[in-house]
Order: sequence, then structure tokens, then C-alpha cells
Amino acid sequence: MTDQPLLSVQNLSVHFERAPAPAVDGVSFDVRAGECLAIVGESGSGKSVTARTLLGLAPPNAHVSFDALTLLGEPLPSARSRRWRTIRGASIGLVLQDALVSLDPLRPVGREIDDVLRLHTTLTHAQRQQRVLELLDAVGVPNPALRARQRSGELSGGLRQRALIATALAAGPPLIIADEPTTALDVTVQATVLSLLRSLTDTGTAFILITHDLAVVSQVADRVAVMSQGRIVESGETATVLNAPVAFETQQLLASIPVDVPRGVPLRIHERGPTLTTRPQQPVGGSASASAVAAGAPALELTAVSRRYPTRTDEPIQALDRVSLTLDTGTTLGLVGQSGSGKTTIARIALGLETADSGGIRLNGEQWGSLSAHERRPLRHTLGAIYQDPLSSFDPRLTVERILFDALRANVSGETSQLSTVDELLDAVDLPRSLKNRRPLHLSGGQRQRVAIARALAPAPRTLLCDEPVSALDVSTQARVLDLMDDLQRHLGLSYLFISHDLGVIRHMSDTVAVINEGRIVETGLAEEIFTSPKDPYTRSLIAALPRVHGPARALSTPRE
Amino acid sequence: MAIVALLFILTAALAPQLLTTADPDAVAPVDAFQSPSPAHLFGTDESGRDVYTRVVFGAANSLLIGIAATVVGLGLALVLGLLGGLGGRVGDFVSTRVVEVMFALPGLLLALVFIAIAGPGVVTSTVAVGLSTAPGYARIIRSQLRSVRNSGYVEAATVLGHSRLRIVVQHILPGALAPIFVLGTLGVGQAIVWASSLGFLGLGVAPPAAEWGAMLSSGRTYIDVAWWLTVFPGLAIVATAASFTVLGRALNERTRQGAIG
Amino acid sequence: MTDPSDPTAERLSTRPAARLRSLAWVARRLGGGLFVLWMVATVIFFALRLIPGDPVDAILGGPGSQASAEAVAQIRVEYGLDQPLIVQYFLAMAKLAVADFGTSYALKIAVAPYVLTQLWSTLVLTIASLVVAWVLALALTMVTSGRRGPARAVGSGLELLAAAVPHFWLASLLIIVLSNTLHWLPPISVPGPLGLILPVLTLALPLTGFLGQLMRESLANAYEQPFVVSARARGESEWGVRFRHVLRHAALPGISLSGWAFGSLLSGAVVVETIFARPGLGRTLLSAVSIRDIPVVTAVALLSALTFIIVTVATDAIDRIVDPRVAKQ
Amino acid sequence: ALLAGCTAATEPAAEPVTGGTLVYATGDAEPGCLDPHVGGNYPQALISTQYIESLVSKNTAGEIIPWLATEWTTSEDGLTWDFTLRDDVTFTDGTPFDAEAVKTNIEHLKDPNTASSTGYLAVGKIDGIDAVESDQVRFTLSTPDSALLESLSQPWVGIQSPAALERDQAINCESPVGTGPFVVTDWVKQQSITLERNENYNSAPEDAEHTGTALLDSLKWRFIPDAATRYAALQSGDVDVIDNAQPNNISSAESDPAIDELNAPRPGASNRIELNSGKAPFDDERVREAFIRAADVSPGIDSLFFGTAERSYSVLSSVEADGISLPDAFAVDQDAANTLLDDAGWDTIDSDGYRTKDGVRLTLDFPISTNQSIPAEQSLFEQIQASAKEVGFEVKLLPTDLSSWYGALFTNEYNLVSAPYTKVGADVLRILYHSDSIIPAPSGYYANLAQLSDPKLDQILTTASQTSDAAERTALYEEAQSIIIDGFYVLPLYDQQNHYLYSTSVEGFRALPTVSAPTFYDAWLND
Ligand SMILES: Nc1ncnc2c1ncn2[C@@H]1O[C@H](COP(=O)(O)OP(=O)(O)OP(=O)(O)O)[C@@H](O)[C@H]1O
Ligand SMILES: Nc1ncnc2c1ncn2[C@@H]1O[C@H](COP(=O)(O)OP(=O)(O)OP(=O)(O)O)[C@@H](O)[C@H]1O
Ligand SMILES: [Mg+2]
Ligand SMILES: [Mg+2]
Repeated sequence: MTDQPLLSVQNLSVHFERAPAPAVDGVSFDVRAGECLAIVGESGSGKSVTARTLLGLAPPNAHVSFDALTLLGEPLPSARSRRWRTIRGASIGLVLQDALVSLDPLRPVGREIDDVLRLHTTLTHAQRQQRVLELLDAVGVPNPALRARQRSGELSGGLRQRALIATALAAGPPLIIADEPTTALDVTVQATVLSLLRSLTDTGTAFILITHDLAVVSQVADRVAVMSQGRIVESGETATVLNAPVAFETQQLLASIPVDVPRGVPLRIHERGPTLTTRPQQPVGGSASASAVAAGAPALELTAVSRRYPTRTDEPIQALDRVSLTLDTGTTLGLVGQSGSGKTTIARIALGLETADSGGIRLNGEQWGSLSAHERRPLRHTLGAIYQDPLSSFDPRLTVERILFDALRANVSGETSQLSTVDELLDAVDLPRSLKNRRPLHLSGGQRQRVAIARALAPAPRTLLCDEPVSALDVSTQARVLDLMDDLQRHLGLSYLFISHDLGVIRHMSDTVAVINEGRIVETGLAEEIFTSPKDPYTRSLIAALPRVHGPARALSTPRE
Repeated sequence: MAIVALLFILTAALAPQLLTTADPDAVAPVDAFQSPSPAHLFGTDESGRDVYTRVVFGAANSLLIGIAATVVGLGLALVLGLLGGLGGRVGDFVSTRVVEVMFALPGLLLALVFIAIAGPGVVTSTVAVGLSTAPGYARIIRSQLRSVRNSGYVEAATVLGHSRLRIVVQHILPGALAPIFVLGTLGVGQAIVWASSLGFLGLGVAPPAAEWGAMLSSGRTYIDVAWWLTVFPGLAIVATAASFTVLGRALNERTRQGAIG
Repeated sequence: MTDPSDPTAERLSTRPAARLRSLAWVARRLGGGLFVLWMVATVIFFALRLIPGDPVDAILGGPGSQASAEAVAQIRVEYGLDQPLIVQYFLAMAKLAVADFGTSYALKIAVAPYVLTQLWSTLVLTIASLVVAWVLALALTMVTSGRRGPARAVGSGLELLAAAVPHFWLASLLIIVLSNTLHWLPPISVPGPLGLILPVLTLALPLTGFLGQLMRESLANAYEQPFVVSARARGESEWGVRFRHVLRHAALPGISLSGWAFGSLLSGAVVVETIFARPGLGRTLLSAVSIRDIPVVTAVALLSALTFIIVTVATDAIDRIVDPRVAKQ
Repeated sequence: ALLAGCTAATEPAAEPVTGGTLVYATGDAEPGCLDPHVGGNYPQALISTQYIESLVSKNTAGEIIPWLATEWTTSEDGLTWDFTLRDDVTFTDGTPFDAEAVKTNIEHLKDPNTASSTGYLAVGKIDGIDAVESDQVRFTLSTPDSALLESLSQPWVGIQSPAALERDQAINCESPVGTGPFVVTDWVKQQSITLERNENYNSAPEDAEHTGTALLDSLKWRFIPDAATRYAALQSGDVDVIDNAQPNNISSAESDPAIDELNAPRPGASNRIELNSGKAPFDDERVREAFIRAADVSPGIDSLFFGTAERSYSVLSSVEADGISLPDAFAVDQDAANTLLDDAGWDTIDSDGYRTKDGVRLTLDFPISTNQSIPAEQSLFEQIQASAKEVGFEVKLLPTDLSSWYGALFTNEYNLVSAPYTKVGADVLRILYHSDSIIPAPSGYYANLAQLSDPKLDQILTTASQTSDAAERTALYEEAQSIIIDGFYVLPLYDQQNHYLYSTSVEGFRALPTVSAPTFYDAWLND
């Protein structure tokens, strides 16, 4: 092993025009051959900008400065140089963050991979064709011959991610930069992709792995650099950093991971809590679940609900198959399952936005599913909803104040609630009142989700259906929102149907859990029981794939010379 | 640029007296075909009328036709679009068919047949142009309505328990119809160009009213002896259509940003 | 390794089904087209009866005819004009259903072959214009887009002006410049490609402006897509990015609108054919409407509707081929 | 030598050469049918002159000359006409030209199935046709017709092959067969008609320059509706001859050494505005006179027509020998006009400056056919509108297409109208101003658009049409014209314009003096 690093970065800064502070601020690090360096940090900390700058692809409105940027001892060329063409793809491969849209949707993926070969190798056309198939096979794409002819829109997210990785690998670059390669993926797919990356480091390829997910880091990285606000606040061996974090930002990141954090324990440290209540410093053992009054009728009850969707030619999709669920008042029912399993359909049926083909739905013990839209209206305010994509659930023309005001007017119960003004609502979700005049588009993801929660609370509902409320958020923001929801539940006695594909989040939030697969509930029960002793094989496979932050990364992977 | 041009055009349309003191219809055969000079900035036409004055006074007519045609087209489209976007299955079926039929007939054919039925004139050519632009607008309005109707925020309002009427009035209509103003602005320019084509085919406003299309088409006869007869009204049409397009795009940008901030 | 979340897995076995689905799509579209044609025929039938003027005049050599009473009566019977309107309608529809367009009132010849020749000439003109407009717009945007400064300003300025020019004025300017002054091209449509140049330019330039504006905007959007960065990250050159990736995306809205553009070209053809003395549907229509030659107007309307429908189906099909996302919706 | 004075100005022409194709571009509408019997309009006359010939023709002096008929006699009572025909002529389909052929043609014109308008009127008085011998034909008339020869000279009464006429009308419309110097061989609709030389031609009229077959190999008859394009095509050499030349083009062609002009005004009526005396306000002669005193036409004609048209003060075309010109009758006098209108009760002026009477504005509807009026003429109407406004007339110009224009006339929705009428001879006055012509044909058509109904005038016109003595006829027609003009029924503008522009390489091109249609029999290309 030579001492010369493969890539060396000295004091890199990137400043955007008109931005108050640099996006990347004096970052320095080295990557050696065969090494995996993880860059972690919360959203907006400058990870992606760093990655793109290393390939000379900083956005046009960015000013880049550095003391040294060298690849194998050679300085990297200046921004507009033609020499980049021989470096990009050939010496450094990049897997972009937005995997789902990083392949040209109008071209077959095979052609996209072929482009790299065409640009950087002297292979003949036939050889390249052959190589494309080999690459697709190598990244674990089944039936490569077919897939190579398909366009990215015809591939699932996991396949797209793998095809994108194949483009980065194609010319066999010594260094690959992978920006959030697993974020958009299901746990099971995520596990597959991670093991693929691991196997590549074994062949001597060096990696820069960018992620905000420390669990992922703990599994693959040799070394880790933690970024915050454009600076590297801590770096070192993975095991050291994760086991004994020095910087506050690292500690915060670690704390934000909900996995294995017991129900009711806040995920954030050092934070001002919601004004409604003082944050309990101790986990309230067993939390709401035990204390939950099972007295009276359940908040929401689905019995043998089925729903089919017709398709044009093929047989109809059985989205739900005799689903029965019970959400007890004041508790949280976690609903977990992979993409397409029918989670959203359940929520929509429960909200009366969709009708079930058969089965019954009761709300607070009353008939609900069989009511007409008109009969439902007076009862609607008892049932609120929070959506995965808050932005699209806001009328873009309305201000936050207007949105909340309209929602308050939906309270037709006549009861006065403690949240009866816009200001009170904003306070309740811990948003500054100054945000009132903004439009949703001008809020950050976390702020938007808080406004969504505030809106859901406005009509004084007793039950909230939350469809993936945090999956669009980064870990730290997610932690804030989860803490808030927890808090509100305790204070207002709300019942939550909490939908997520993230087992960690589900475990942290739920009293009872239902696991859904292909429209069927495969297992229900108390959260602790399901996570500690899953009975259904499907549940077991899910839990096994759940990444956890363990000691040194190598503990999981094969030792390497 | 576009703003200056538009201001000028609007002044000409609303208060032509500010820009010229002459009478646009004052005939003086002895002064016919004078090339541009300080006395007649844009020269004189075949009847000795001052071309500059006629271009200025023509603004009102041309603009009126352009705007009125767009209003007619948008109005018709609105009815069809609303029927299609909110009228349920039957309404949608009917409106889609009507739009398809209108689309399938070339605009000028519609206009020609309509003018043949109703007789030529300002009103007819306005309506004719409006008719032929309507299906395009209707399609946009319909799809806009549909996408808003299926949008997350309409669903969210339903979940909150707002009434159907309230949702339509407060969310669907404003959301869907906001782009109409922009569409209209972009359409005015094209409508003016269109109406001028009808003028060329002899189906425009009644003489001697100054209207750019009619001026252009009568001036075309003398294109080899008096270039100014076609160049100035032609430039007026191009400038107006182009300025409205620029304005429409700017508005478009604004509303997009407006939704943002 | 299998991917359980792979929604396309079932496609492996359903390729023929997909082909069938495409066929069904085309069939459905054409079926809808037939309905539209019938509606067009109906609308035209009644609209033409609303036009003042007696069709008998058209039959008897134009509206100024001084034919005798017997002649008029005879014609009325011969052409079925003495029947009640509704009977006439059903008779007309029955004839149209078997593609019998009847005899021209003015020309006394079978309408179908006559109008078909005119259609051919108009198609040559409009399709050539569509192609030229596309080529020019592509060239203009490809060369001037993505750059800053004068090239871009000139490019978008030209497009703006071109899109706002009335056809007939443009035709005059082109004749004066290219024909009268420079003597490059004949001012009338002589047989052969040379005579096609001016009419095609006249029709194509405004459309070029329109397409150019459209493409410039979608090009700008395409440049901001992550896949462009990803292509660059692969080492693709600037022109490689432009032609291999961005171009298709930029062309998409243009393709979708080509059906519509074709319709507007048909309208423009009326003016262009008149000015350049080209035979074609537009001129046929203009004269047929002015002398109330009902069978010819009907045939022109139906044929233009039919071409429009075919062109839209074709452009939609191209759209589906270029962009598989469309088919999914 | 003295006589040669007329032509001495031109250089001695080069020796004619045969061969070549001449391209003629017409701005008139494309005929629906090339058989001029069917319907019968000027576009048909223009082209059919190339392939169909009439029994008689006319020379530049205005005299009827023999053509397919070599001589003719008329009976004392004017009711029987005998024509001697040429016996050596065959139609281009090989059918011999004879008395039977003439009989078939006249019957064809009178057959309702033919739907003839113009030709039908021309032979209206012919009751019986007898093929006395193969070269002798006798017409028996219902009433004497002094205009018969003039009528027969018109292209709409041209003689076609009886064998060809037996065919389906649609076929005959596409490929008519006559005896003329050219034969129609191809017709590409909306584009052009091809005519080839008739190699057996031998029936040139006696005023032609040569005998035997035509000099040109073929003619290409192109339809170019747009005047500017037509002229541009002539300039670029793509066409050799154009008709309906625009005044400004004619004027600029004067300075173009490569282009010559032929001015051949059409016979019959002049271009004039008729004042509809059949309804208010023109049922009042004072109002009619006021309009004529107010309408200032001459300056407009000077400027708009670039000196290519002369103001007319006659109801008849300047080529009609019987026409009289009365400039004083049309003197402009605004004061007089105002006084007349005051007298007629139109004495209040509304806010827009128009006169009113009993709350009704003095409005004149003026439908204009965009198919028939050239731009210069429309501009002239605008100028008349402006000058009429000065005394308080509101003239509403209503440009419409041909059908709507006729529609407006037939429903009497007009006060002013300009309708050209072409016919050989002063008998056109009878068609235009006899009260019989107010009665509409079944199609609604009537020719007397001034709705002039004067028994005395009727009497004069009928007598004239039955009088064979030339001098007497001339006197009668003069009287008739005086009545029409003095009653302020018409405002003459200028002759029916018929300007041809042609490349100087075209020699021997002339217009036939009958209806001024072009003939290319003597024409050749001097390249
Ligand atoms: N083109 C740009 N113009 C201006 N600012 C930008 C641009 N791209 C990124 N930024 C800013 O730079 C900062 C760093 O962004 P970057 O995308 O690197 O964050 P990140 O760490 O990758 O976050 P995430 O985890 O959300 O991907 C952010 O504040 C972002 O708003
Ligand atoms: N409107 C619809 N029409 C047809 N099929 C539908 C419709 N809505 C959902 N489906 C199908 O029903 C199944 C369940 O969908 P659902 O949205 O409930 O899944 P999900 O578990 O929420 O997935 P994700 O995690 O991706 O949001 C999927 O196969 C989906 O394609
Ligand atoms: Mg990032
Ligand atoms: Mg979902």
C-alpha cells in the first residue's frame, strides 16, 4: 500500500452567489485506494456540493476555492477544462443523489451504461454490448438483456439505483463517489445495494459514501467525516467516531436515529420542547401504551376491508385483502410494509377518500365506512390526516395563516379546543409566529410538516392518520417531528394510525404494530413482541434487514487484507 | 422594451388624440402615396390619409379585436373546460367531443363558414377568431381543473370536512383559472395576427375604419410603389403580438413565483 | 438476486400483451376519430344550410345565374334539395358513410378525386413546412441555447418576431426580397421543389418561431435535470449532452403540439395558396365557401378533419414511442 | 402610307417564329366549366376564345364581320335570319361544322339542363332553327332583335362540336370541343389549363394577321388570383401575359422595358354605381341628385389608377359607339347637394355629422363584392364615402363574398351598388334599365339594380331593340341614356378595366374586339 492518497482535498470551499455563508467551508480529507470514506451530516450541510465539486460539476453560480485537489498526485483540472472528460467516468465515477431521476428517462439504460464505455474504452460495439450486460449482472440486475433495453421509467427504484451504479462502475474507475445511494430505497433493497457496495471495496475500488444515515455508515465505511454547515466537524475511524462521538453535531446525529430508541424517549437532545407541555426527561416506561385506556370503543376499526383496482388489460390488483385493524383510543398503531403493499390505500379508505369493496369501518364505535359523503361531513373533524408529501397538500396560493385559519373553521363540533387560534396552533407545533405570512413553498421540509400537523390538529380531531409523515425528511428533522408528535399525543390524548415503511420509526412510535404485505395483514401485535419475536417469516426478513448502528463497520463485513 | 411598446400601444388604443391630432379618415386624393416625411411620419396611403394617424387609431380596433376575440375564445373555453373538468362523466364526454370536433376543423375553415353565415364585420371576425382559438384554451382549462381536482390540497380540504361548493370555489377554481390570464395575454397577440389574416381575405372590419390587418392587406397592393403602407402596420402587428407574448411570459413567471412567494 | 418491489417483473411475460395494448390504443383512437368525423359532417351540414344563399345558384353557374324556372326546379329535384332538411341530412350521412362525397355544384365533377388531388398538394406543402419548421427550430435552439449573451438574445428575439408575423405579410416580404430583388426564386409555385421554397418558408417561419420558443423553454428545463449532471459526470462532452440527452427532452412538447401545429398550418395554407397560386385545399375551400359549393366544403372539412386526426394519432404515437412515460398515464 | 401612320411608331416587327409555349396568368376566377354555354361568365369568355369560335365577330371599327358564318340576310320584318356557313371547317374532334351543328348548339343553350345564363339570354328571341342546307341555317325570331348579331358574336354563344355536346356535361366541361386555334388537353384544377395548337385550323376571322394554324405550340393558362403575385411572376419571366393588371403595376410597367401593356376595355356598360331608386331614400330624385353632386370621383380616379383609367361620364363603355358622355351632369357641387337634401326634408344633423329625417339617419348601404372589386376600386368607394359624408350621407361600405353580395341585392338590402355588366352592343341598356329587368329570375337575379321603372324609357329601349336602322337606333339609345342620366340613377366611374400586361417577347397578341378577351392565334414568342 503506497502512502500517496488516491484523492486529496485541501481546504475546499464553495460559496454560492448571494448566499450569506459558504456551502462548503474549508473541507479537507484524503481517500486511499480501496478505502471507504463516509461523509455524513444533516440535510444541507454541504455533502452533495462537495461531491459535485470534486468532479468539476459545481453548479454554475458557485465559486470554488481550494489549496489543493489532487487525484493520484495530479492536480485536478480547472472548471471548464476539456481534461475533465477523461477524468469523469474514467477516474472518478459519480452516483448522484437523485437516483430516480439521474438516468435519462428517454433512453434505454443499456445505452446510458454504454455511453461510458464508448467514451472511455476502445471496445468495439459488440464488446461493449456484452460488457453492459456483464455490468448489469454484476450490480445484481436480473435479466440484464431485457433491462438494458428498458428505459428508466420502466424500472423500479432499486433497479434504477443499481443501473446508475453500473454507469459509475462501467469504466472501472479507482474512485467512486456515491451520494445517498440507498436513501430512497426499501430496507430490503437497501440491504442489497449496500452489500453490493461492500463487495466492490473488496476489489480495491475506493469509495466516498455520502449519507445522513449513520446506520449505513456503521456497516460499510472505514472512516467517517461528519459535516455540519459546510465544515467537517469530526472525522476518524468509523468505530471511534460512532462509539465515542466528540462533536455535538455527531452526538445529535446519533441520537436522532430512532432505531432501538424506546417509545416515548425524545430523539433530540438539547432542544426547547413544545410549549404545551414540559418534556419528560425520563422515558415514561411503556409510555402511552400501557396507560392507554382501552375503555370504550376503539378510535378506528377496520374489519375485513378489501379493495381491488381494475387495470386496463391484466387482472385487477388486489390492493387490500380482508384487512382488519384496530386502533385503540389514545394509542399509536404502527402500520409497516414495503412500497405498494397497500398502506396508503388503508389510510385513504379510512379517510373516506376511497371506498372499500367490502368490509366495515367504524370510527369511535360509530358506522363510518357505510356513510354517504354528505353524512360523513359533520364527523370529519374528528379524523385528521398528515401526508407524506406535505407540499402538495397545501394550496400553493395560500399563506400559512390562511391555511390554518381555514382548517380551524372546519371545527364544527362546537367544543372549544385549547388550540383555537392560528397562533396557538403555531405555538403547539413549535413554529415561530413570524412564519404566518409565508407560503408553503417557502418553508423547509420540517417546517412544512409542522404546518401540516398544525392543520391536522386545528379541527380538534381525536384520531390522526399519518401516512409516511417523516419519510421525506432527513434524520434530524425527522427526529424533531417524531418528538413533536409524541408530545402532542401525550398532551391531547390523540390516537395515531402511523404508516411507515421504516421499521425503526415504527418501533419508536408504536404501541401496537401491524405488518402488511401485498394487501394482507401478516402479523399484528404489541410492538415489543413483534420486534423481539416476530412470528411471520416476512416480518422476520424485514427486521433482519433493518440497519443498526453497530460498533466498527467491519464487524459485519468480511475482514479484508 | 416590451413595456414601452405596450404603453405606447395602450395609449394609442385608449387615447389616440394624445399621439396625433389628425383625422384617420380624412381623405385627400391629391396627397396620395407620399413617402414618409416630417409632415407624414409614416407617409400617406392611396387615399392620401396619414398612415401614422391610421396606425395610431388602428390600435384601438386591432387591440379590441385581439382582446375581444381572446375573451370570446376563453369564455367559450371556460364553459367547455368547466363542463369537462367538473361536470362529471357526461359533462366531460360532451365537452371532450365538442372540443375534439372544433379542433379537427382548421380554424380558418370555422372562421370562414362562420363569417359566411353571419356576414363579415368586426363582431363576426372577432367571434370567428375567438371560435377558432377556443378548443385550445378549453383543453388547457380542462386538464388544469382535473389536475387541481385530483391534487393533494383538494383532498386535504375534503378530509378537513369542507363542503364541496366551498372546495370548488375556494380551491379548484382559483387554482385552475389562475393561468387563464396568462394564457389570454399570450393569446391576444396571436388573435391579432389571426384577425389580420381575415382582413387579408377581405373579411375584416368595414372600411374605412383603420385596422392594421385591413391596412396591411390594402397596402399590399401597392407594395412595389409604397412600401410604407405595409411596413408600418406590419410592424405594429408584430410589435403588439410580440409585446403581449413577452408580457404573458413575464406574468407566467410571476404567477409561478407568486405561488412561491 | 430478485427484486420484490420490481413492478416491471410481470412485463417479462407480457410483451405480446403490450403490443396488443398498443394496437388497441390505436384502434380506440381511430374509433374516436370516426365519431369526430361524423360530428364534423353533422356540424358542417347544418352550418352550411345556415349560410344565406341558395345552393341552386351554385349549381346553376354561380350566384348571378339567370337560369329559367324549369332549370331551377329540375336542379332542386335532381340534387334532392326539395326534400325536408332532416331527410337531406340522413341521405347525406348515408352517402358520406360509404365515402360518396357527391358532385361539386360548381365544377360538376365528382368531389372525392378532385378534393383528394387538392389535399395531396396541401399535404406536400404543410408537411414540408412542418419538417422545415422543425429543422430550423432545432438548429436555432441547438446553436443558440445554453449560451449567454448576444447569440441567445438574437435567437429568442428572432423566434418572438417570427411567431408574431402574419403569413400574408411575410409572403409579400419574401417575394419582394427573394424574388423581385434577388431573383433567387420564382414568386409563384412552379412545378418542382423550387416553387415550393417560398410557400414553405412562409408557412414554416412563424411555426419555427413558435416551436423555437417552446423548445428553448423545455431545453432550459432539461438542462436542469439531474440526468444531465449525471451524463456530464460520465465524461460526456457538451455537444454529447446536447444531442444525446437534452435534445429529445426539448423536442417533446414540440412533438405533442405538432398535431395542433399541423392544424394551424392547414389554416395558413389558405393564405399561402392564394398568394403563391398553389392548388390546394385552402384555396378550394375559400372559393367553395364563397360560392356555396356545399359538397366541396363538406369534403374539404371532412378531409382536413381526417388528416388532422391521423396526424394527431401519429404524433401521439411518436410521443409514446419517444417518451414511454406518456403511455403510462 | 397615311394609314400606316398608326403602326409606324413600332419598329418593323421581326419575322414571326412558330413554336414555344406561352404562359398566360389570369386573375379572374377559375371557371367551373370550360363550356361557355354552361352559366356564362367572363372567365369562361377569356379562355374559351382560344378554342371555341362564334358565327360572327367584330372588328376594331365596331363592325360585325364574318367568322364561322360567311354572310347573312334578314327578312323585312326582322323575324327571319338566314346564315351561310363555312363548309370547310371541322371541329377538333373531327366532326364537320355545319347547319346541324349550329342548330344543336342553339338548342343546347336553350335546354334547361345546360343551365345557361348569358348565352340563354343572347339567343332568347330565337324561336326556331332550321338547318336548311348543310351550310344554310335559318333562325326564326319571336320579336325583331337588332342586337342579334352582336349577341351571336359573344363567346358565350360559341359553336361547339355536336358530338362533344352529346357527352355528359361534366366531361364537356373538362374538354370542350370547338373549331378554335387551340385545343384543351389538360386541366389541373386551381393550377393551370394546357392548350395545344389545333393543327387543322383554318377558320381565322378576317381581321387576324395571318391564316392557317396558330404560331404557338401551346398555351398554358395559369390561375394566379393574387394580383401582386401575378405581376411578380410576369416580372420574373415565369409567365408571359397577365390580365387584370393593377393600376400601380401598369404604371410601374411603363418604365419597365421588358413589359408592354394592352388596354382593351370591355364592351357594354361602364363601371358605375347604381342608385337604388326602388326604396328610400333614393326613391326621392332630390336625394339621388344630392348624392351625385356630393360624390367627388375624379381626383380619386387620378390618384388611385395612376393614369390608367379615365373618368367616365357615360352609362356605356367607351368602346360602344352609341354611348354619350355628359360630364356636366355629374358636376360636383356641395352647396347644391346641401340645398337638395334640406329641401327633401333631411335637414337635421346628428352628433356624428350625418343628416336625419324623422329620427332616421341618411344611411346608404353599399355592398361590395370582394371577388369583383379590385382594391383600387374599393379605395375609390372609400373616397366617395368620405366626400358624401361632407354633405351628411352615411355610406356604409359592406365588403362581402360573391354569394352574400348577390344575397343582399336579391333581398333589396342596398342603396348603392356597383355591378359590372359585359355585353356587346348598346342593347345592354335594355337589360340593365328596362323595367322588365326588375322582375327577378327564379334564382332571384335581376339586372336592373337601379330599379329604374319608367314606361317612356321602356318604350324607347324596346323600339331600339327592334329597329334595324343604325342611325335611328343610335338616336333612340342616346335618348335613353339621357333619361337615365338626367334621372340621377347612375354614377359612372370609368370603363370596365381590362388591362393586359405582357412580356415584350410576346408578339402579335391582341384582344378580340367582341368582349375584349385575349386571342393568341397570331401570337408568337420572340426570344
Ligand atoms: N445551485 C445552488 N445554488 C445555491 N445554493 C445551493 C445550490 N446547491 C446547493 N445549495 C446550497 O448549498 C448548501 C449545501 O447543499 P447540499 O446539497 O450539498 O446539501 P446536502 O448535505 O447534500 O443535503 P441533503 O442531505 O439534503 O442532500 C445548502 O444550503 C443548499 O441550499
Ligand atoms: N387509484 C389506483 N388505481 C390503481 N391501482 C392503485 C391505485 N391506488 C393504489 N393502487 C395499487 O394498489 C397497491 C397498493 O398501493 P398503496 O398506495 O396503498 O401502497 P403503499 O403501501 O402506500 O406504497 P408506498 O409505500 O409506495 O406508498 C399498489 O399496487 C398500487 O399500484
Ligand atoms: Mg445531498
Ligand atoms: Mg403510500
